[in-house]
Amino acid sequence: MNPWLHAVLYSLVLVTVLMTCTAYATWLERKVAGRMQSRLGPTRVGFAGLLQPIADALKLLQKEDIVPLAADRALFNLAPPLTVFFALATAAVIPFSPGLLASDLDIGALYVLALSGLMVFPVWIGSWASNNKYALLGGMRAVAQGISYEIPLLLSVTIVILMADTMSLSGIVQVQADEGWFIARPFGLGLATFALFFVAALAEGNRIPFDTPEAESELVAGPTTEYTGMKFGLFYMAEYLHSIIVAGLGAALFLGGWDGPIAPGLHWMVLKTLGLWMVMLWARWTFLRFRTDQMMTLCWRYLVPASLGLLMAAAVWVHAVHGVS
Amino acid sequence: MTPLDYALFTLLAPLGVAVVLALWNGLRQTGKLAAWISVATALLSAFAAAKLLGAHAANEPLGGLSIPWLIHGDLQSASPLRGSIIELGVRLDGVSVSMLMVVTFVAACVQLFSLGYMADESDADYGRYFTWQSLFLFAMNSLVLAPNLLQLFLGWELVGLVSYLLIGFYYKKPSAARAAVKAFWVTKFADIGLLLGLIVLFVDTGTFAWSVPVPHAEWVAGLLFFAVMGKSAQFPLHIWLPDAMEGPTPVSALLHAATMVAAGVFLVVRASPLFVQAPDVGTLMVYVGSFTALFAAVIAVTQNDIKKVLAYSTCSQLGYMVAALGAGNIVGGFFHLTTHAFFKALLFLAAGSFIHAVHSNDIRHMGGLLKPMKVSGWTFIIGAAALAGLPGFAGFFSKDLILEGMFEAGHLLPLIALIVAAGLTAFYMGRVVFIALLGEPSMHAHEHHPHPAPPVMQAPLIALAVPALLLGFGGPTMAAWYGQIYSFHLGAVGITASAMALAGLAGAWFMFGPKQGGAGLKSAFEPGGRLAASGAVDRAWIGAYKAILLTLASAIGWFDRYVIDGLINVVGETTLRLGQALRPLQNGNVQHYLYAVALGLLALGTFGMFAQ
Amino acid sequence: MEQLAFGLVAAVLLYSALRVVSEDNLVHTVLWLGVTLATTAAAYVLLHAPFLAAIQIILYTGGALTLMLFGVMLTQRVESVEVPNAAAGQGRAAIVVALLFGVIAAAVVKTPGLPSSPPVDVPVRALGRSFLTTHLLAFEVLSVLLLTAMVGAIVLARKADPAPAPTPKPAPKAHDAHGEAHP
Amino acid sequence: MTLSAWLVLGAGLFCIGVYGILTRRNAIGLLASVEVMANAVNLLLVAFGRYHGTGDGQVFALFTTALTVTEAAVGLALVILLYRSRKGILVDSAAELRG
Repeated sequence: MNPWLHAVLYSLVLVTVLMTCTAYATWLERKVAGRMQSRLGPTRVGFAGLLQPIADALKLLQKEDIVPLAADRALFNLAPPLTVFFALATAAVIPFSPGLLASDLDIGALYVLALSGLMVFPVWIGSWASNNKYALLGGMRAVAQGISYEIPLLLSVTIVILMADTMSLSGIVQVQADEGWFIARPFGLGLATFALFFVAALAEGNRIPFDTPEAESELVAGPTTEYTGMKFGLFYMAEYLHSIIVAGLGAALFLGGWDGPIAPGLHWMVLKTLGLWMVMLWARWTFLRFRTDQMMTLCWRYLVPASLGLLMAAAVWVHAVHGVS
Repeated sequence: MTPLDYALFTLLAPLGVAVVLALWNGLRQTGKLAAWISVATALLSAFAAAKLLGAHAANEPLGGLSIPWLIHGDLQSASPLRGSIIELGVRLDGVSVSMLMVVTFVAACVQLFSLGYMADESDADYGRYFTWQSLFLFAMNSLVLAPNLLQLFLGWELVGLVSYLLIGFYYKKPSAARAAVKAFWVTKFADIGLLLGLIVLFVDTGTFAWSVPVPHAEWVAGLLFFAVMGKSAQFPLHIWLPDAMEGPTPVSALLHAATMVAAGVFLVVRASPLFVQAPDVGTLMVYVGSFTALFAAVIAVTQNDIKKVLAYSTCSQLGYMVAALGAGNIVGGFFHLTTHAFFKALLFLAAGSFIHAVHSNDIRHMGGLLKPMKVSGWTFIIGAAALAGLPGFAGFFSKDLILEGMFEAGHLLPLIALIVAAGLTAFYMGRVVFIALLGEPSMHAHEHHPHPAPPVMQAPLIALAVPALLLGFGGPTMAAWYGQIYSFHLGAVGITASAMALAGLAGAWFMFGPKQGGAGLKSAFEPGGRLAASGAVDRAWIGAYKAILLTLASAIGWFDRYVIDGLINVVGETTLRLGQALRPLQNGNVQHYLYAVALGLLALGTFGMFAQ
Repeated sequence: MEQLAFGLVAAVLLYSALRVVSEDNLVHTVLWLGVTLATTAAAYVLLHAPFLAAIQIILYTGGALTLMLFGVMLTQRVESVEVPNAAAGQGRAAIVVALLFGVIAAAVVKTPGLPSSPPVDVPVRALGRSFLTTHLLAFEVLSVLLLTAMVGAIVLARKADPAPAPTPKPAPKAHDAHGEAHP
Repeated sequence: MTLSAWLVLGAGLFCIGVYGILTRRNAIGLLASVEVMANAVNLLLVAFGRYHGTGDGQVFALFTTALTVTEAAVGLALVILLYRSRKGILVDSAAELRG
């Protein structure tokens, strides 16, 4: 098949599937949250509330679209679609099974990191364009948090690249299929790296317990304060998309991606992604929010040194096992 | 465990202990626990070194370790100079194994001794002391096991650092701080030679190996020898060593008598293939070494501070070694290095226990200490006999080997100097023994009720006394490791030297023996010695420094005043006028400057277009 | 296909750069700069340097641009959107720049023998290798520079020196501090 | 594409940056223009490297990228300092050195 055609078709399918997943992720989250709090969650719309996401979407579409008078109109409207765009673009290189990915970039891992670094921009643009103090404070927090936690995130992925000796995500998964998952690397190296990655990714995605930019209790809703209707919906969607993709990335980088016995690769990948995403939910409904200064302390005083140390340890380990290549 | 594992243990265990103690404040400040960890590591290291030595004695293959560290140039290139790999690693052979044994054994003894000696310190200081001791053990071992000069240089600088830290251990005392700085400056000044030598060597050969033909061997050897003069306290760079006695006495025993100062000698032994290529430097070494031996011996006679006597004696003995190496007598120099390490460490430690007992460094404050302090006293006497070269003791054999070698090499004047120095050695050691140990108890000593040292301090003394007594008979084995044959025979030179030693001892007996009772110095050496000891060499250094610098400065000053200033005035006047004219150009607006840049770029571009 | 991509990238690049230098609103300026930088990354992809493209985005857009936005925010009062970004002397600047561009472009056109088709690609692995061999010194110097810049930026931007702690008076008998030290 | 096309593109970008530094009066605007210029140079480096078939162009571009980011950090620190001492970031306001 023509590679361009393949890319276009695949992207269309991927976007559709991911969007649907995102919609049902909200349902799943509400169900899980309900169970964790001894409630039932949505039950009214459809069987076991299965039509709830569609009802939500319809509700959001009906809402009035308000743009504040003092806002920077162009940027204000640009921000929400941009977030969704960046979140979706990340999905292009996630390998769902051997050969099943939009583009097998040589530098797939770096591509993901680059895009996740860009994720702070729409948030910041939205917050600035709103011309609202709460929004701007939230935006500043988001940017500070984003660029700070990008460092441990980058370093943890660097460790994976070092161990896999390739930057291609499908290559990384293949190495794991051949030599064992990275999370199981000896001396707790893999586990520690994974933990680092997971914490940094949570913070990078502004997930609880690192959701200081939104912080409903102090900043109302941070960057999204002034947004209404479907624009808010887009922000909301991008957040879920991002968290699902991060879970997929974690599964590909550390948990062996599509590698698994008996069942086809795609099943394993989806299972692992879902599992990791559930862990995120678990964290979300368990922990309290950090203070902003605590977040910075955690990143700069603990995670960054720890990731540097891990990187060195990994380098020594790789050198010991493989020698100079 | 392979021999290599033992060697790595002696290297890495002390490093680990030092790092842990340095970083873990809580552990270090317990004092006692930190000390015991350090001592245990040192003892285990000594044990490992002994196993290693045993393996070597049994002719087992020792192996070695080399890790490629830096790659430079093109390895595929045909030219031998255009590419090589610089390695870090461990080199195991007769020299490094026996030196490792000496270092770890003495270090273990000294650390054990320090447990008692430093017991009066606060817990934090106690911990700090042992942290540095462990660091020193690592540094010295890495120097000893170095497979090339670059790694040796790293160890060399590291021991220099630890030396600085330990001399300045009582850093609150101004004199100790000053002594530490002085030692650091003088040895770093000398280390410039080592660094330059390494650079010349690398430019010449593209490696840091010591066993390759070097085109500029004279330069390399000369520069390395300059560093050796600093580290091994050869005249006139010896001035830091007596001051270094401000450090705790066990430190003096380990660093400034047995091991660190011997690093210079060790360097020459290691790099002997290189020194062989530079015979002129060898001759220079013979003369510098023998002069230092005699000079320091004369000064030692005049000192009343027991540590100063031993310090100058160290200078003197290092002079012997340097002279021997200069004459190409590698085995002699290295043999004397090993024997000297044991008996000098013994002497310092024993002296330390005297000082501990009477709270004074002055031998006139001691007197009659043999009676209350049997173990320390007798071991001191054994050490003194070994140092004086009395027949049968360790020093006798090694010194004899040096003198015989000197005789065979045909250096007669240095030989005479060394023989005279041997007599003086016996004289000043006799003086110390007769005054401090056998003489009348002084009032000062009486006040402090000298009592026997605690067992933890006596054990190392006894352990060190054994090699001081017996090691002399190990010479042939050591020589065999070098592929040389050495069997002891008493020649004319040896008899002369022994006679000189006995004569010196007799002289000391007549002047300072118990019958005489006095502790004053009735000696022909006094004027010269006192002059030398009063810092004449230091002043000479300062004088030379000032003379060169001041002359240069006044010449430059003249040039500056009349030539430069004249020019400046002309330029200044011009600038002033120009500046007045150009003032409006600088209006503080960045954009205007940027315009200038852009227009300049435009002009350059246009010029480049049409210039072709 | 390649011509088309080049044309697109060039157009976006030049347009966004023009907006960078002509935009009145400072935040818009910085965001247009972001577009310029991201498009440059696309140009790198066209030049078969994907690694550099990713680094460009991570470092520039993620680093420099974020810093700039922070700079804008910290130097303006947080509540104010109005950011003066006046320009001056557009006319003469335009003339100078047009001349400059003419000279450079003419130089490019006049130079004979510029290669017209690229040879083989350079794999990322080779880049990494050349960092740690041929360009090792530059690499190390760069790390020192980064450290220096970090320290410098912190020193420049921090509020003020904290009040110096009162220096303790020297103990009256310093030489007695460690009791009976016997060297 | 030919190398000349890339070179002309780079030159155009660079000249736009020059225009920026000649007209901007705001320190951050200046910094942004400088970034544009540096970016143009980087582009040229990569293009040259590509058409000569060596990775050196990319390596240089990486170095200059890091350098520019460093410069941005220090520059912004200076801007903040400027703002603190003058309550504004127009570069004309720092004119004590006027001759």
